[in-house]
Amino acid sequence: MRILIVDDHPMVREGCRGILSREADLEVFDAHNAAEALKACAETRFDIIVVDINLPEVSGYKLLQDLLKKNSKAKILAFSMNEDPGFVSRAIDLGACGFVAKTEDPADFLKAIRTVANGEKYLSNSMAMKL
Amino acid sequence: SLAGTLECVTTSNRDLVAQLIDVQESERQDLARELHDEAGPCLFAIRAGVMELNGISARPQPEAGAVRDACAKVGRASESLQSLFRDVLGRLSPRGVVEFGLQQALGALVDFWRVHHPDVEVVLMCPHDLATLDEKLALTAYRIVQEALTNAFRHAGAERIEIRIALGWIETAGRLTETDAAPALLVTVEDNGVGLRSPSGRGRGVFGMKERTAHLGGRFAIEAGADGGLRVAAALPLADREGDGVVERSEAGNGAGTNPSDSIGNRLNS
Amino acid sequence: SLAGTLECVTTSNRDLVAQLIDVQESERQDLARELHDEAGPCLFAIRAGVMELNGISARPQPEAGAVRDACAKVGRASESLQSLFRDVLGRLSPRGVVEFGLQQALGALVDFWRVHHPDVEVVLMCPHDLATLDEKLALTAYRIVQEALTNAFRHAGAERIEIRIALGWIETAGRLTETDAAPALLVTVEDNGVGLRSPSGRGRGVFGMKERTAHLGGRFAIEAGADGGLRVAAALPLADREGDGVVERSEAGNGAGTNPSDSIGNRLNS
Ligand SMILES: Nc1ncnc2c1ncn2[C@@H]1O[C@H](COP(=O)(O)OP(=O)(O)OP(=O)(O)O)[C@@H](O)[C@H]1O
Ligand SMILES: Nc1ncnc2c1ncn2[C@@H]1O[C@H](COP(=O)(O)OP(=O)(O)OP(=O)(O)O)[C@@H](O)[C@H]1O
Ligand SMILES: [K+]
Ligand SMILES: [Mg+2]
Ligand SMILES: [Mg+2]
Ligand SMILES: [Mg+2]
Repeated sequence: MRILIVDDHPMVREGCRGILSREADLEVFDAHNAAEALKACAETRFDIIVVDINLPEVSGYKLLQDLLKKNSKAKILAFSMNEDPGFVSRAIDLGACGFVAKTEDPADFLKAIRTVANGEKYLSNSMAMKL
Repeated sequence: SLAGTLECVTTSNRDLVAQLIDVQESERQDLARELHDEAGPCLFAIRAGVMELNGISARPQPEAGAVRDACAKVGRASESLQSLFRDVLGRLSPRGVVEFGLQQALGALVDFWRVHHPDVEVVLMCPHDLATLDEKLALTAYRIVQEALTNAFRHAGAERIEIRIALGWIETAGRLTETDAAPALLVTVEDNGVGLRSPSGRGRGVFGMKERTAHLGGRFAIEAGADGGLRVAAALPLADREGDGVVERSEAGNGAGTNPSDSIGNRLNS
Repeated sequence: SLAGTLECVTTSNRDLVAQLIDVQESERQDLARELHDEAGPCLFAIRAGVMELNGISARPQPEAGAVRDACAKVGRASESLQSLFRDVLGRLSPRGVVEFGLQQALGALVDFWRVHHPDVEVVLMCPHDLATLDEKLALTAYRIVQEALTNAFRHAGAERIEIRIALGWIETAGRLTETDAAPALLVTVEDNGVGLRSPSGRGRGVFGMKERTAHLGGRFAIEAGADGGLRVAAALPLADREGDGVVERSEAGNGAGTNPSDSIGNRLNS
């Protein structure tokens, strides 16, 4: 499976790679911003795209919409430092398959990717409770 | 008319409070943004690295190279977090001012900038002993230098920044036309950068320096520097508690103010 | 005399600025202290753990159990740091207020306190739709509830705290003795705790709530609650920009203010 991680912060991208490094079936790619992400998606088919909400210039919400416009079946996982229910519900309303907060247990990140890969929606328990 | 002046003062009063509340709110927002955008990712990287290490050590014989790599990542992230944390703390609370005096606190501030911008020459001159300054006065001087220095790095593109903190005199208007000189702490920060280009938007920084100076009954000016850059000057009267220290302090200044160039009162207009 | 009044206003002006600067300084100090005392040790533990891990991985055959133990330490410390950051961020910047409206932001604030103090019943009542409130008004209301709630938890020893945010009316004095009613956001936080015992020292919290309310032209009161506790009430006039929203907002309130109990103007004295 090919995973694209879109995040502007190098440490976050490195952290994500670390979390996924021991998953033999996953191939990890990354992009720093919306433009790079769109370019990568035009060249390569990704099974899951992880999109940081708080991106420079073009927001993750906008990127999420653009990606879905190009491919309505794209599986997108929203990823954010914010965990307020408002951020979560906006991402889901816009068509994300799930939401992971960077403040939650990093194990949730892997769990979310596996869940979304299975064609299911993902929200952590605490997020689901808040909504 | 007096009534008009009264209304005017009341209005400016309200504006001032509004501005101060805005300053406070935007300072909070800035700090939150910094913690959110910088500390957040570091912390995420640390926690992700821990998870990776846990995965590696789930095997009975973890591979040394993999442990080292993951460790290095956690190490880098925690170093970044530590340095961010140090910067934020330094900005919030110049503890040293109270504990070790103004001069040492400014030394630490200057060191910080020297490390971050080794290409810019920062000179700190404190010709007099500032150890016995009133705490409030010292804190105000620190805050002014802190802001002026930040501005010089952000806006001036200077190659050299000179900070001078000295004891001297401030001219005060007497009852009629008579003027008097009161002992003061003279704070100047001068850079050789682009200078004040246009009467730019309402920053919080200059407003804050002005307010803090006015609050101590001092005088504040922003003017062209000798080398075409910008010069921020504040004259802060030394605390005047029934004369219980002013003379002492001024004497501790070791001749401060005997040189006319030490008096900046007549150049200052706030 | 007018001259006397003028001098008085100018003095109170200066006092206000002094107080606001003090408030800002002491907020910075508190935050610095919290980061220093709480975040500092976590960060230290993380870096110590990393050092330990580095030592372990330097061996050709790192021991899985040792890696796991060191990891667990780093993990615990980083979880604590994460939760501290979350709290500090939440206090500094109620981002949700701008993005998702007052009601949701207050919901998150209340959730925070419920988690930390499950023994205290916190009730939040927002009978009207607050989605279209002016941003500044919403932020002020949020800050008032935030402080009053913190106070209730810190000082009241209450079992129940009730927060109510509703649209209603504020009485405004007209030109002569005529009074008028203007649409307002009514914010009350009432607890059933010990109540205001003595006219205690000058905290920053109450001062801040008062200033913020006055700044919007509103009215603020602290009074005895119905159950003997404390009740904080602020009436904040809805923004009145050439009538471009006031009526709309007041209609959005769905009958707000038709009930006389929705008017708290006459009970308020700032
Ligand atoms: N040393 C300098 N050289 C050139 N221009 C300066 C210098 N210091 C300040 N300025 C100009 O004055 C403006 C006002 O400064 P001020 O500190 O009030 O605001 P700011 O630095 O832009 O923002 P902040 O509110 O974060 O301080 C700046 O935006 C800049 O244009
Ligand atoms: N809900 C309450 N019940 C009882 N006493 C209260 C309550 N709220 C405030 N007080 C009293 O009023 C005082 C002033 O409150 P204020 O919020 O201004 O200051 P503080 O909470 O002590 O400190 P801070 O500056 O951190 O807010 C408190 O010290 C406390 O004695
Ligand atoms: K970000
Ligand atoms: Mg980002
Ligand atoms: Mg500035
Ligand atoms: Mg308080």
